[in-house]
Amino acid sequence: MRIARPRAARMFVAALAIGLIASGCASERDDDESGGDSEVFVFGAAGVPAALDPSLGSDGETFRVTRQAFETLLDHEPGGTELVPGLAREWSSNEEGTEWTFQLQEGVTFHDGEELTGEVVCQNFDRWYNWSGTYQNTTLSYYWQTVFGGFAENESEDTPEPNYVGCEAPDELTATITVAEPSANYPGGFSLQSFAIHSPKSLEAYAEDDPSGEGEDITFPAYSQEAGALAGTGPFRVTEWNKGNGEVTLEAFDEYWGETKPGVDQLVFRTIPEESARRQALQAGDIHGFDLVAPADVRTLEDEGFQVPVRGVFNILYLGITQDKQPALGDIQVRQAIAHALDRQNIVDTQLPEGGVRATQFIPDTVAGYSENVRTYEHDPELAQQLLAEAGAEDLTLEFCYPTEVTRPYMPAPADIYELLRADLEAVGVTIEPRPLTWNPDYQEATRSGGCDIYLLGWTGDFNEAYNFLGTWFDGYQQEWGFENEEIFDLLTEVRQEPDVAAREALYQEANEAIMEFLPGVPISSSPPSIAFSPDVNPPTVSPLTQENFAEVSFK
Amino acid sequence: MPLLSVDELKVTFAGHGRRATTAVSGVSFDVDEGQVVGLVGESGCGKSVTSLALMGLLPAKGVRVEGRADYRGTDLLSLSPSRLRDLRGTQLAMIFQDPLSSLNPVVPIGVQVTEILSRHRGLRGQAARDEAATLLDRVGIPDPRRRLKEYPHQLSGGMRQRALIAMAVACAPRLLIADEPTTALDVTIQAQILELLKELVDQQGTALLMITHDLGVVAGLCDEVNVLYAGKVVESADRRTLFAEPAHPYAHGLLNSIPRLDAPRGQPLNPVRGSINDQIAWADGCAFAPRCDFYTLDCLQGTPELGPLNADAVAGHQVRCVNPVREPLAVTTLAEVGAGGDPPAEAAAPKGAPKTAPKAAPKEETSE
Amino acid sequence: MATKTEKIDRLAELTARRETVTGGSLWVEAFRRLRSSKMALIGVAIMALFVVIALIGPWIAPHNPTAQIWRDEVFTNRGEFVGPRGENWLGLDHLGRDQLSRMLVGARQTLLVGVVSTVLGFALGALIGGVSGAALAFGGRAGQRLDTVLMRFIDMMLAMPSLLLAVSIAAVMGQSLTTVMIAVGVVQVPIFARLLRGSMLAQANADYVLAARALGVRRRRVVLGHVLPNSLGPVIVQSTLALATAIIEAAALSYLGLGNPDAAQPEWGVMLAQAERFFDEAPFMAICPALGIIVTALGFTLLGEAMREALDPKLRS
Amino acid sequence: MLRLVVRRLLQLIPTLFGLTVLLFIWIHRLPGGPAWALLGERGNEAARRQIEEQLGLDEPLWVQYGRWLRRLLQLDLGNSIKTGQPVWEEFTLRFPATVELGLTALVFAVVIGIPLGYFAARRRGSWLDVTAVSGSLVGICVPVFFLAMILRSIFAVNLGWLPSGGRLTTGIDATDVTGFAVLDGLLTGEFDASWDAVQHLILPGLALASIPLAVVVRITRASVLEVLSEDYVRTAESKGLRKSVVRGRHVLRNALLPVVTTVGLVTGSLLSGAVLTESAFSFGGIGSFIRQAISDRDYPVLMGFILFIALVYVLINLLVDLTYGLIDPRVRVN
Repeated sequence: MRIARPRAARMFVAALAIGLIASGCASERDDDESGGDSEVFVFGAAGVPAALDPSLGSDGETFRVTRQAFETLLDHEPGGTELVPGLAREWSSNEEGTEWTFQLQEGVTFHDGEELTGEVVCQNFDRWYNWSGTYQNTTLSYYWQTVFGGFAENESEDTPEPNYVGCEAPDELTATITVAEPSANYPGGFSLQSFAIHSPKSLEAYAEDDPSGEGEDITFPAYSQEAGALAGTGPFRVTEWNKGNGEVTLEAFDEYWGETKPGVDQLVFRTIPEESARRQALQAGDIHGFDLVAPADVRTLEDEGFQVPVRGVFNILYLGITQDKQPALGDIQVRQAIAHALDRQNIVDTQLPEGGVRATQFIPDTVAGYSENVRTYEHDPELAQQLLAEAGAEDLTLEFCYPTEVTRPYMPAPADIYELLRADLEAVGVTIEPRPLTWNPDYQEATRSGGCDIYLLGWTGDFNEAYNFLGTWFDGYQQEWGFENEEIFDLLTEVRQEPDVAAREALYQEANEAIMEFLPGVPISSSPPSIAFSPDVNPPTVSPLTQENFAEVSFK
Repeated sequence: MPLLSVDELKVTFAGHGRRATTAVSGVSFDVDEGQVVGLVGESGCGKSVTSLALMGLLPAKGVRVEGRADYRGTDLLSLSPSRLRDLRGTQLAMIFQDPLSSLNPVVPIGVQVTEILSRHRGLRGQAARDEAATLLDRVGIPDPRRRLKEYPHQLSGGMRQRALIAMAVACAPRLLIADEPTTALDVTIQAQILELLKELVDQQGTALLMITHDLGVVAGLCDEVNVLYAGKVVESADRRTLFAEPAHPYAHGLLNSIPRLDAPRGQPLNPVRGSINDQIAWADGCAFAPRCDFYTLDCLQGTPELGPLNADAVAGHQVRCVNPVREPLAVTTLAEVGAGGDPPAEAAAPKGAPKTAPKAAPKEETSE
Repeated sequence: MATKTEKIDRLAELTARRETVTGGSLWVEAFRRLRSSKMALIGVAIMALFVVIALIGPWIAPHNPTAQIWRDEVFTNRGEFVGPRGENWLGLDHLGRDQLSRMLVGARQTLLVGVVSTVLGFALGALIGGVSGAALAFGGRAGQRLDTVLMRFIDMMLAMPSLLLAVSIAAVMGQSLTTVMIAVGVVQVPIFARLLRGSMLAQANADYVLAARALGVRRRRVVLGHVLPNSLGPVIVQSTLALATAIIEAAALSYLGLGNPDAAQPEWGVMLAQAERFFDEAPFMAICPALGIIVTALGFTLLGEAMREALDPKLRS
Repeated sequence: MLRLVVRRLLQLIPTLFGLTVLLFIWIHRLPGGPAWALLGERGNEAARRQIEEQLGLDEPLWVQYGRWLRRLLQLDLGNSIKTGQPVWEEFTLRFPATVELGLTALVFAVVIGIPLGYFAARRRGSWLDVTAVSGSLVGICVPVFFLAMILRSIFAVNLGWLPSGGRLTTGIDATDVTGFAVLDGLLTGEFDASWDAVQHLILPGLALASIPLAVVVRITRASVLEVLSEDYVRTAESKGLRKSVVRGRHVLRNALLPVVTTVGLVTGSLLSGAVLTESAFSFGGIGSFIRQAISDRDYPVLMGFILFIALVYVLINLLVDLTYGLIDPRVRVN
């Protein structure tokens, strides 16, 4: 009873809509600044940000929001993938690529009035390095662990060894970051939102509340769930996160240091999970733009006068093949047969949004290291059948996994793409056992643990470095591929330690050729996720990395 | 002229998609001011339908009502619904068979009584409640004030029937129709209710149309009796005559079937054989023929007429039969059932029900 | 002078003639009412049509429903679809397959889902309901306790939003036609259980049962021989209605992406769910299966309602 | 009344215990774990192990249940694995939306349904009756999400009369007090906000109401028909009462009894519809949240939700019984 009564009481209250009493749990809200006259730009996002502190983020929805408020040492050229100065106006490294020195911009002020100095940069990096407890969990520190390895004191044997050594600030506007091993992740890694620079005041505030280490929960620290303490250097500053309505509100930051000053007073990211709901919200004028437009809607929107700028491609969709589950797949001829059986061009023509291209290798052509002379596999059913015959696998049966209820930037409609590929494979006499799985977690688990013969998966690059693609798959044995191939593995290990960019590019090309020779899977396509804006706004320069800068947005 | 004279009342049910069935096929009888007229017959013979037809309570759809029913010169059957509403409760009132189902379960007795007062006598608020209380008191409900607040399910069967009666007589109607008012009640209470009815009728000079299958009731109450069979009056006479010399085989059978207390043990009862179901359409002949001991082929020569038994018959003694029964019933029987002007159960209910009712009340409570 | 036999015959004849006028037994009556109700007729008509299509659909389908024959004519990425035309009366779907053929073949799957899941729900529900009804009515104290437990369980199932229940079932079992059937079927269980229990209790207090028990008829006989058979009426009616619900629930599951994945077995619910994405560009793609589902469901509902009214003694005027 | 509530809740406890045990086992049987749900594309085996370690998912089930129960006794439902926020907060965040939606649907169902059903019964066989009956039949047969789809594309997109989704127009002045957007507006005097919230409620409300409305219409109609044939109505008529009195006091009041029960049952089933409607109108309520939680294997959320549902269910039944008692004296006495 002691348990039931109070909760029951509260429930009862809620049920009767006398919420006042329950308001203990409801967040106070006040946005008087958003008076009618001020210009509000509303953008429809597909998902809710995980946190407002980019250091804890690992997904696009989080970064889309934080990117407007936090800036990184290095940045990408608008609409491109080349590294350009960010908070650092110059950067350089030593021969070995273990010491990275950044010359900071002058007169950069944080939202809370603090100044940007080399010291501040170091404080930020040291904070990440010294993370403990829940912070060391991959969900909170994914990018740190991938780019800089582990922490000062690792608490789990699953955490990698730290590659970060330390950071000095020889003078006001210089910061030097030292790492143990050179890596292909540098300097590209410094452009990741996760390593955006926070105000020192904020850092103190963060230190106040640790994520509840209590027992078994992984909890985002309270500060990262509200506007409060967060202060970056970006053109906007976060003023409110209304979780009830799934809205994050940002205000223009008047003392912004950069050239592109914010074009609107207020920027709102509203979460609208349903694809069609997003479109209709735009059509109904409730929002001024949204990302991940369904390919089918692009034409309709354009006809209705909406702007649908085409992004460059920076992702790859591939047909994964698990070799050690189904022995036949270990046979190169069978894999080639599959490659020849697939009519990938048809997918590009009928399924993918404008700008989509058929892939010839595991990286898009926008990435340095793309090779023109990899072995290609044309659509050729006869050849495919012949190859199968030679391999003695005429009556091949494959379990084909595909994800349901999800759309990915590289894969607008998984079920449809599966359908098309299935038809192709069955056309050459392969029997297909469909195995649809919900994207999270079933599909992830099944594919990663090598539970499927063939499956659809893809990748969107974080920064312009082929390793960011190839490294994630082929740097060693992985269950999802289930093959051993020293040549490929060695190439990638070599390239990882190669400090020289030019040298790396050559190695990547070599690797790509080797990979396409061995054909561990079939790269299908690269396609840009479409983004749409209402006619009455000047949209931002669209970016292949989906790193649009909303400061560029303004009303016509 | 009579208060109410029913002439060739005919009620036909034509349910959707089903063939028409005639419930009442031409019933005629008169009711004079202050007179108590009985409408007797076994269940399914059309008694209740007749009463409902007179009150205009039959559903509008799927029912065809023909004939005339002159009440003080106006034909009830052709009255507009609204005029009828005004008559009901004031001029005509009705008491129903099952008191429980006839009372609204979710409305306090008080309201159910006062609503009629406010409708017809313009009584409101306290005045209405006082009047209701006096009414309940008159029908012998103890502690009326409290009862007013109670709900039907809190009352005993007898109480409920009394309440119904209270509503019926609330506006001193000229004609009161009682449809099997006692069948749902215990014998002891039956007697009290009948007594009460009789008294009220006497006091108000209200005419009472008593619909029943119970000859005991008839004997105790009625001046005139109409025996119904298959939707037609087969015999009508004043009580004494009917009980003395029932001419129609059916009426004869009915009276004969009453078990006699003084009958020697082992003597067989003699019920009317067969059931209401084995009958033939009046058009083809006498509906009773199949069950009739005196049946001849003549019975099947079309509908027999309702007419005087014979020249020397008692005035108003009419019968619908080709070859009526001649020999009267054993006189002793009559003495028992008919001769006495009082109900057989008289002993059970001493005179002046109202005064004695409070005494009776507890008895009833226990009977629930 | 007429002979006795003549008299009898004459009477018999006339009596017989009259019999036809008055109504017969409850069931005969019910059936007559059913026949006379337009609702029922329409319902039966729709049902018949649906079943026929379900049976012969695959043979009358003009094209292979799963072959992407016209895949090069449909461009979902440009919102270019092929509507009804001579070759394909109902147009093509988003992968260049013939809609009409898919509708025809899909009818079978749809019917299958409806029937199997309903049967499942009926069986389980009837079992639980029957047991607890019998237990409560004739099981004494222990029976009461059993009944309480079972009913608590049923209550909770009722409390759990049916769709979420189905979703979680689908999550456990992985996606397949069977999953859909089971998920939808399980959702029906509590309804059937409560219904049967209810009407059994009503029957248990009926005079004839009391009489039977007074006569010392063994409990099992009473329950199985009298109570159960007489209680099934409403449950059977419910199953007709349940069929309709099942078809709709199945569609809802597909909408949530948990429908039958196997493209070799087109199913209306899945078709509708897939077409939803292209509603603005190609409404016909959604409307065909939608209408299919609505009309079919309507058919079953109409029949069920008509049956209920026919059997309901209260509504017999 | 309070005693009644308390008794009901006491009765609930053993059931809840059994239920939670069952469900704990059930949902932990869901294949895959929350780890992958958290990691998505970028996950790997090591990370998965790390997470499950931290969540204590590697321990035996009964230990985990024990832990959960212990926290429950401290009135702590734990934190959502996916969002990392306290489950209770997640609920109070989304519950109001669903309640608003549900109430709107109920209001539609009752305010339209009862009169419609009543008049349909009174004019049995008339065009009104026919349309009401057939309409309600169709209403039951249209898949909710399809209806939502149609409504949205007609009224929001093509006609532009109503918003296409969400709870409030972005940027409107709305102070969040209780989480009930409409109520808040009234409390804080921001009536435009209330009005805005109402507009956002109409379409999803209608979509969600379709089935309850149909049910209410049919039950009311049937029940009125039945009551019309009752003896006490005949009695009332025999008293020559005015039509209004007979219909109001004697017919309608009795006819409402079954309707009340039905409304109660329907309310329970609203949550199912909410799952579809909320996702169709991106109306951030509890329905879509739970649906997500299931596929995310967000154990604490699911467990919390079960308790929550059980309580809501009991409360609804309680309310039904109380209302019933108000109308029907027979129940009141017993």
